[in-house]
Amino acid sequence: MAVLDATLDTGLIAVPAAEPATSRTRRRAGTLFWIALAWIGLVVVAAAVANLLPIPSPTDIDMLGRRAGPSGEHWLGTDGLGRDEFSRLLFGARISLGVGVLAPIIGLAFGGTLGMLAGYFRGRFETLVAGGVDVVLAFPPLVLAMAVTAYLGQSIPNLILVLGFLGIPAFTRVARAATLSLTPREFVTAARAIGASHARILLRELLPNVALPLMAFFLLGVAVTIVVEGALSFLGLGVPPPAPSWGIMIGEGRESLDVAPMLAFLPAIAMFLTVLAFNLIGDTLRALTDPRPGAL
Amino acid sequence: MAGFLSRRLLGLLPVLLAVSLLTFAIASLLPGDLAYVVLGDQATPENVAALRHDMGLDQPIAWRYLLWLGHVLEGDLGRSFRTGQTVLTAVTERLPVSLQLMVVAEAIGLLIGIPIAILCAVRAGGAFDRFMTGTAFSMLSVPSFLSAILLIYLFAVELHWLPATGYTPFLEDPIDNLRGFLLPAFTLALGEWPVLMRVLRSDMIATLQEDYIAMAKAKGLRPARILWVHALKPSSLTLVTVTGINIGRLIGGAVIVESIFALPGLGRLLINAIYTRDLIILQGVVLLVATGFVLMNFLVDMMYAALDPRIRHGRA
Amino acid sequence: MSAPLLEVSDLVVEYRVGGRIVHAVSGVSLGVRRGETLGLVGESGCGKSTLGRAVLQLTRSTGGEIRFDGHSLTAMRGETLRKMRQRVQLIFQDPIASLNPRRRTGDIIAEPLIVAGVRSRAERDRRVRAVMEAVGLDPDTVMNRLPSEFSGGQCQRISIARALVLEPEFIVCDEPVSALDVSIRAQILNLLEDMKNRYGLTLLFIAHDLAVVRAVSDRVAVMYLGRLCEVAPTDALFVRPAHPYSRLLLDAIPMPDPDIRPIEGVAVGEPPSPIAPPSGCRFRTRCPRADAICASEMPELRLLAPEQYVACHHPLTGS
Amino acid sequence: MSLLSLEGLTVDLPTPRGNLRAVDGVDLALAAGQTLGIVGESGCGKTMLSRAILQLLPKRARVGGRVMFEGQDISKLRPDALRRLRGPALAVVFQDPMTSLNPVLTIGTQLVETLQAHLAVDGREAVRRGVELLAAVGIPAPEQRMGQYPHQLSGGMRQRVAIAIALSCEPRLLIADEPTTALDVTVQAQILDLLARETRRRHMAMILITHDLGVVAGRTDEVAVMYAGRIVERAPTRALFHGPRMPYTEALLAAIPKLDSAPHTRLPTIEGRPPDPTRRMPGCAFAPRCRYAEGDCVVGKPGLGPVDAGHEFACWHPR
Repeated sequence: MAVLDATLDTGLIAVPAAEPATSRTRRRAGTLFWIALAWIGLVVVAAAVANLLPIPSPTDIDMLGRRAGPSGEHWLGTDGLGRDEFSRLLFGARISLGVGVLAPIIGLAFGGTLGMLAGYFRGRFETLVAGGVDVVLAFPPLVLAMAVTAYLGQSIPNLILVLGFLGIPAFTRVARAATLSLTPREFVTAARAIGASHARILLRELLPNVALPLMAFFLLGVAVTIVVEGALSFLGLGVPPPAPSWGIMIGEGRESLDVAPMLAFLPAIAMFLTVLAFNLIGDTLRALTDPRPGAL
Repeated sequence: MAGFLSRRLLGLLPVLLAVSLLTFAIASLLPGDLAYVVLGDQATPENVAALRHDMGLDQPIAWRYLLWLGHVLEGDLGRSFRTGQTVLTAVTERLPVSLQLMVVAEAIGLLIGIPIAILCAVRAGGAFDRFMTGTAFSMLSVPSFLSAILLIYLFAVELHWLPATGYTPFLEDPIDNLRGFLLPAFTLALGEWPVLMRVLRSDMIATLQEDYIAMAKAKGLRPARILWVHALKPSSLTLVTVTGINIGRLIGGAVIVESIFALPGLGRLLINAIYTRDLIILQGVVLLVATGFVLMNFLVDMMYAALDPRIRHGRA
Repeated sequence: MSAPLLEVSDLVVEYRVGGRIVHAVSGVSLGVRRGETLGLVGESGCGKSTLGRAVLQLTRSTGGEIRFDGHSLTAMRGETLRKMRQRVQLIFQDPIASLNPRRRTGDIIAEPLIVAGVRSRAERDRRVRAVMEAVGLDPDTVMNRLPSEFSGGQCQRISIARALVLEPEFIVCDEPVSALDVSIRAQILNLLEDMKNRYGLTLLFIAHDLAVVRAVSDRVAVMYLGRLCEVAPTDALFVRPAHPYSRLLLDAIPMPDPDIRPIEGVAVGEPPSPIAPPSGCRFRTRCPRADAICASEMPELRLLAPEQYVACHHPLTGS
Repeated sequence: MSLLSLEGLTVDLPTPRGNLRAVDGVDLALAAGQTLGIVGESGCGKTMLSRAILQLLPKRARVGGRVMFEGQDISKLRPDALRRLRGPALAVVFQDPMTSLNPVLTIGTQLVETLQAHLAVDGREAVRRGVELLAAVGIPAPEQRMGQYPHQLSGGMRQRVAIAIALSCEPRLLIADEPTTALDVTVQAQILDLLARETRRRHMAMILITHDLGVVAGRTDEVAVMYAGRIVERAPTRALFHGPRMPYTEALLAAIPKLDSAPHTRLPTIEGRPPDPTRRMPGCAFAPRCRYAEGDCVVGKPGLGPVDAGHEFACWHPR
């Protein structure tokens, strides 16, 4: 997932408009886009109504019915402690999605603001922000997240805070790069020429243009956060057990790969599809980022 | 060039200083008194106070930072209070394992990524391109711990071709060493090649649409020369950056992969330090890793200047 | 003769690029009279656009003073400056880049009114529609569209409408037609002339194309490498240019007339970098008349003929 | 036999908004050593036409008709054969030398590789000839320049380098696609002089593509005017400027501001703008903007018909 961070950084900042979308690939991306959206909708709904469904509790241990196959009672069987696999998948979605969406919001809010201010006002402030970003990015995010959660104590709010903080530099970079490329544009000069205040220029002229790349980046950020949360939980440093998280389930399933590979593969597939869906939507949005100058 | 180099080197100092400050802050400001950690649950307040005094924990924090920084600059990163090993020995023992893992992984990633990227860019929009970009995109959504499990399941559990875990030093048995490295390195490479491939592909496509490529064609140059000399060099700038940054970042992936495949590398050292709350080791390793990352970035910048004369001549 | 509406005295604009100082404008003095169009010509990098932006204090000047209607713009800060800017407006070269791609045309043109504090939505709407009609746009079809739906010529009309909506007294036109095709260019030039008459505007018209400047200007100022070479009434400048650089510019224009054989070898060299301008007269490195004094002494702008000022030690006289 | 002849050349580009016919049935012939100017506004298809001659169209483009060069259809040539033709037979100078020279390769490399690709010369000889070429196009200190990168040169110098590369293998036809649009007027004059001198000296044919009627007026033997993908008028230069027959040519000439007209004269305009090239229309593409259009103009497309002395035009109601 550390790998994905780099993708985000470079993929978005360096090459926003280079992709030549032939009409055919566009249309294909279109259908995939809707499938991805549908999948995310499904996961969200499943996570939202998980406790209303007539399914067993995700934390009820049944040492007699461990690693049972699918049955009427347990649709997808049970795990190594006899807990209902299907129920754990749904409740796991709740945690993975919750953390995955809330943490990047922190990054978006702080990083987006910081980046826009730095890109607009330039000067010492920008140097300071850019320097700070470089410093934080020098620490491998996973390592930093592990260290901090280990000491803050393992809890879901702590996890969200830490992952959110770690997202700030990346969001700052995106917002700053976008603002930097927009600020010298003549429509910003025009706004200054009519006497608009800095706040008005930032909110009215720049924000609508920075919002779309930031939004695209946010969706990619959700994907990355789900992966990082999964990795931390997989290592036992993320969501505290017995709460079901996809990462924890994969980690536990790994112990019984030889006898019950499905226990690892089911949450793995769920995570893969969700991450893929977020990546797809984010990438589609990214491709749309530059409004083409109209008529030929 | 010399001026450029010295300017860049000078710029490194504040960054490294900030890195050390942040490392120290993380280690000392987090809750959990080191003295309690060392002494365990049975500590009496007197014991704790005495130990705090011995460890200098009762000093003001700024002073403690300066003291620590002074030691660091002398090459003394401290000593684990659990194993008694100095940070430096612990790191030098494990660094080769992680380095080998990261370099092999990055090399595999480049080996897969570059040819695919070029083939895709040359026939952008074609069947091969669409298939490979789709594959790469999907691979980006597979976290390394997932591919690790998948690879173990396939090659160790089902096929029994390669060992699932275990490490043999290279000098003891090179073949076993490589066999042991194959799965973990491949795991990391599976996440690496799509990144490298996507970056190079889109840069290459952009470059191929430049006027100077049309010019090169109009000059009647051979396609191979156009591709390898005129297109690849200007397209490789982002690739160089990403490769450099990723070698540094692979340390994050190494933590997971090393712990899954039981490789005695830096990642394992780190994660053990976290599990056992071995602050001194943690602080030391984090500092070294971050410093390494900053230096890696510096190297990337230098590579950049070597590739792009415009940067060399100070027109960034 | 009335006092100048805009008075630029000894203006200096310098900025840093990569640690080196760019001497964009070096001591320019200029007056624009109420109701006239002053053309400002020169090649790229001569500082004409910087001068235009300094007039609105969008680029802060390093030295000298700019007075507008008696008030010193260079001394103004903050709120007073922002209020004053509403009396002076700017039209840009690139019609597409000068419009925010994510805002609708109606909002773009209404923006100056909002900033100026026109609260009533109905009042804003009325004035936006009026100015749209004035520049030849149909309010009902244009209002809710994005700039990307328009051609370059139409975007330039929107841009002009935005500049006019506050009914300013002075407009700096920074290469307003050089991004447009010939057939569209004439439309926009005519529109600018109409607007000037209708709103009683004073224009500073910046361009690199002498023929365009000729068509719209009462007087023309020629700039080279941050300094003024010549300021003269349009006819005088085009008929008997006094500065060798003015002469060179005129001779270099490709004429749309096959009977005028281009004179080969009229132009030599390219302008030096404004980072290290030559000593004395800045044009001397390319000037056929340059001698020792041109390198040692900077020529001052002096009166040569009625209303014709030239900064040259060896001005062209006669034809 | 003519050096180059286009026979019913069409270029179609698929776009998201439908098929775009960029070049619509162009017939054209050019004799050895002749200079032909192609004039048109942006979007008229002149650049696509030049790319079609050079066989440098984007992959998705579909080409119809024939491009005959010295008697063979080069659109049917195998890649190897085409490659041997480019350089020694066909060469090109693009609009912006900043983008047409590779930024990461030295000027020497870019010159020498061209020489070595086509002529049997060793490295030392290629370098010697490269230096010679740079000197020939008026670049001072050519030995030094060989080791420099494009960004270290001024715009005019870069375009000279691009010309040197194009001339290096003594082509029989040079296509200059807006070679001076990115340059200042005094530099433009020098580059146009250089091109004129070299075509004469080498008895090389040249197609000079531009949007500026002034550029072609004094420096071409023949001029073709393009509108909406078609050639609407073609004539010896003098005849075209003195007696344009097609209303578009006439209007275009009238819309240019003249250096000798009085200030504030209204320019004759061409109302409206060029048609959307993704929409096919049955009649003359200029009809909606034409002052003389009548009913039959929107029904059928006028063909390019010869009148006298090589003056041809496509119009139902010529002047």
